[in-house]
Amino acid sequence: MRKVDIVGVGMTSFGKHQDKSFIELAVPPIVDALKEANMKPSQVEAGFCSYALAGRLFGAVTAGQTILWHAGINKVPVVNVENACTSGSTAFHLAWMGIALGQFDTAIVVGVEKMVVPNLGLISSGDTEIDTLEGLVTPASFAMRALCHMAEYGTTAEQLALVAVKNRRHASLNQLSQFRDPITVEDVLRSPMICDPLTRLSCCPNADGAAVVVLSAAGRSRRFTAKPVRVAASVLVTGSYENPIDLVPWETDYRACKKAYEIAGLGPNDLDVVECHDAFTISEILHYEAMLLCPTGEGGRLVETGATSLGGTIPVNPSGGLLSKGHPVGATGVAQLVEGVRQLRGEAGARQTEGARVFMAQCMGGDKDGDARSCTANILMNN
Amino acid sequence: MRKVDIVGVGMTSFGKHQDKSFIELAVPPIVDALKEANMKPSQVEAGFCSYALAGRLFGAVTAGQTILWHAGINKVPVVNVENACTSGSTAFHLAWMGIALGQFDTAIVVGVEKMVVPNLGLISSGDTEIDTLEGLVTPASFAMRALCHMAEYGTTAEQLALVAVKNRRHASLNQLSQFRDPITVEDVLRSPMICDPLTRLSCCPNADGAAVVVLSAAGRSRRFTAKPVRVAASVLVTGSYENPIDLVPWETDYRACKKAYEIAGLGPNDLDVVECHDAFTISEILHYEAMLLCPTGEGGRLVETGATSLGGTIPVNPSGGLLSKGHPVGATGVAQLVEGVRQLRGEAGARQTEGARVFMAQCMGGDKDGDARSCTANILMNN
Amino acid sequence: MDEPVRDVFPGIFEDSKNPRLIGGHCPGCKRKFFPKPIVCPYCLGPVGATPLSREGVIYSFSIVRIKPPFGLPQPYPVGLVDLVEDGLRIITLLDPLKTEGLAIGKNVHLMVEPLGVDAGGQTCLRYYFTPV
Amino acid sequence: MDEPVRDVFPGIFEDSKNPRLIGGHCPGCKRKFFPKPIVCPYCLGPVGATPLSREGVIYSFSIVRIKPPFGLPQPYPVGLVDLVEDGLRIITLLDPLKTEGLAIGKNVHLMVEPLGVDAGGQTCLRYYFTPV
Ligand SMILES: [Zn+2]
Ligand SMILES: [Zn+2]
Repeated sequence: MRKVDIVGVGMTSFGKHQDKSFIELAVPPIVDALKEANMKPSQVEAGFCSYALAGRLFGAVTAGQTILWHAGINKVPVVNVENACTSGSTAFHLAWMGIALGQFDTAIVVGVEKMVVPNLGLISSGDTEIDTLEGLVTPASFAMRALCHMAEYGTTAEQLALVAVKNRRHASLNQLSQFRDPITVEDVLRSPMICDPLTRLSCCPNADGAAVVVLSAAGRSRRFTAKPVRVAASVLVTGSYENPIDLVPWETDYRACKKAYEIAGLGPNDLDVVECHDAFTISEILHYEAMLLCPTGEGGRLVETGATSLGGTIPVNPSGGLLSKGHPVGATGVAQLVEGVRQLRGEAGARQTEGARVFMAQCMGGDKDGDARSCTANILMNN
Repeated sequence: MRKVDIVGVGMTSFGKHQDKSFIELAVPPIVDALKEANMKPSQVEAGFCSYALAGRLFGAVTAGQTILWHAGINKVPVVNVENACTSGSTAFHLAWMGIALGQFDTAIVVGVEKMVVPNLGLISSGDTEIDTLEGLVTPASFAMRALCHMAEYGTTAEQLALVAVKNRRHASLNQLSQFRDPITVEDVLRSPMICDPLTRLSCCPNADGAAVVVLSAAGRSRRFTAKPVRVAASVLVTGSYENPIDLVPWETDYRACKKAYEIAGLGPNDLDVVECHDAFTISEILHYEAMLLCPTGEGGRLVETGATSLGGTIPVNPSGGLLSKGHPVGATGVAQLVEGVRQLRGEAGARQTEGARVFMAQCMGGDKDGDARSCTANILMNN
Repeated sequence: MDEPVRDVFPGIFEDSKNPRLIGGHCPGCKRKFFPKPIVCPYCLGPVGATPLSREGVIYSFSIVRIKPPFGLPQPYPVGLVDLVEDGLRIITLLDPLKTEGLAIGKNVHLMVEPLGVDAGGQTCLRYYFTPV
Repeated sequence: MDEPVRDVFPGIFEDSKNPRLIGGHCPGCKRKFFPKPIVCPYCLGPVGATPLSREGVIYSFSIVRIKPPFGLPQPYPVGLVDLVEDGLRIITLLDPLKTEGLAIGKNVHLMVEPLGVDAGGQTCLRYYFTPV
């Protein structure tokens, strides 16, 4: 298996882009990423595009081909990928796989979503699924996880809120984040209740956004950039959906992260900086535990220690996370990798983790029977 | 690169399945395909599911994970693929790639679509694209190709109609086809005009349907079946979108087929039986030419000779094609491969091509600027 | 005469005086499921229909306070309920009139009543669990 | 006063007495495009706006007889038209009042009129080509 490097990245700000269509949103970060990689469009050998809602919202089909054409990429294989919140990280996984195994030498991954639209409605696991018909909205399934975590491990509402406070503090250092004004624990707790115990500020907002990663076989990556970032592991799994299933700990999450550590030959102590899927405050706490940043049940206390803040032992979501940036579903998983690359290159400005060498991105999506339908774990490192 | 075999197939009839949900439709052919392959669900190492419209119609996200869970497949990587009419053949391409390159040893491909619904509307290249807003419906773009072909090469309306007549005759031998009653050239010409010169019987109907293929690394395929079918080539390309573009000949189509022949080390004379993307009568004629079954411009005369009929030198669309079966978008590309496997195994019953050893499936989809956004060519053979 | 009110989803409960959810049972694996799967995911064999226990215990829950989907009341509670007899943990609506006093471990039992609308916007019968 | 009728898509034509389609022009590659792309697909450089020729030649066409989208007349013709001066072949609506006598090679010129509705269902201005 060949080694694979990321040689260029680009992303839009996340937020409202009312003046731009879904297609228009995606093109500038492709141009930026190709420039960074010093790569011509004709040197891109495959394209993977992820969007999860544009079919429903805009009747989009094969949109990746149109997007890539706008950036001069044609003739090569192009695949559109949908894997709920992991759409972007799944597209990345496929691009990585194709290069690692020798099918092509370069590839581009484009994640994009336009969600700040009047007709969005509630995002659920499918309009005709019984869970949905019985009232299971996405925040409720995470609220139930939060309640279990609180009951089982003594996690407090304040600890949950600290996740949002920390990520907003990080976001204040990230121009690309939708929300950047600092908030307090009180702000989080007093914001309107969405699904007990999760308040509005405990849930990630919607956003429009696009993010791009350009990959190359490691043997060629220095032709494109002086600062290639190595893909040390790329893992995609689906849920076990056992019944009865425990909401905490989250077996699928642990399984994905464990597999990534094994492939990379690394452990949690090797990580310098992390982005994880903080769709809700409780999510980040669960993901700490699955990534083995702390023992099961200790996630609430971990955020309290400051360990996961910038300047702490293992900063999590230096970008501000989904809680501050917002969550343009198809773009999210790619944007995490963009942040990782910038951290590893030392280009993260005021939110730089000093000397970061190893980064992990964890992403999850798609509810089913109390489990996730998809979970990805990608480890990047300097080399 | 490892060799890859198809070790099991399954499909529903194509047509109206009003009693079944999108999910329910997909599960029985998975069970059939696994049984055929004598493979346990736990032996399936990766899943690729294709659907192009279910997000729009049913709010489906990560539906492949749910479908595969119903057939006992969990924990492994699952990817949902959308590539317009080539969604299914793209999912197949990814599964083939992952096995060929050693990422996994077995994989399942599930193509499914439920389209016979009241709210379907017109399928276009995207609701907000200028071409769509200017009235370009899909049959019109093929009607324009037909007009060019008639003007440039003297192809007649009768020759176009013969494609539908031939495919319906084939369909009369296929219990899984939606329409099976023979039709005449007059029937085709006198059916209501859709887009001049294409009449209703010149256009494929909608359908619900699902089709499944199970793949294995060739080294292991005899554990699963006594009749493995080899994947000799799997090709995915996107359009060139050059402007001005010629509607005929169709460069993208030629390019995909040529690449497949090169990879397989075969040529058109080696083919025994073919399925191609006859969404419209003119399509099949164009695809004859791209597959080099005849010189450019001779497609209309080729169908007239009977060469592409069952019993002819190179039967095309023995299944009845999209024109008779209907076109459940996400399933179509997989169903072509199911027919190919049955032909190569000698299990096609009354529509069997005697001694078939080499099969090609050509599929195309997604209109953009007079080109296709995606084209696949897959060659299967006995070994 | 009025048309009978439809079920929120066909075939998932019996609406009698003592309503029962209809799950699946695999005679080979001896496993139960809710809802009834198309085939048994463990052995791919056929699955029979089986009525499930009316009595449950709350495993977890939340109260949904945002604008409700499917014409449900605002707020409404939703939960994961253990059907102890059946060894199943199922996602279910909880009694919208009893959002107070819900707790993990609380005993609940099954109700089927007209509540909200179905995916097509028609008034329908829904199952929910209410505190005992 | 009535609100002005919107364009079917923003920025793709000038609606004056002598309407012009607005394409893109890459100063680096000297290529023209319609519609104007976000960047030049050949060099990724910025693309300027440029008015295109009003005169075209039909490359191919069809008459759409099914239920029309966007409130267009039934039937309506659609075509690929060569803007010979610009070296572009573009997809366009043709004059719905002139479905007879269309032919490959026929000269056509650009019109902009209120015709049908936009993606939001509002009456809008559309461009089409009509036989000379
Ligand atoms: Zn069983
Ligand atoms: Zn240029």
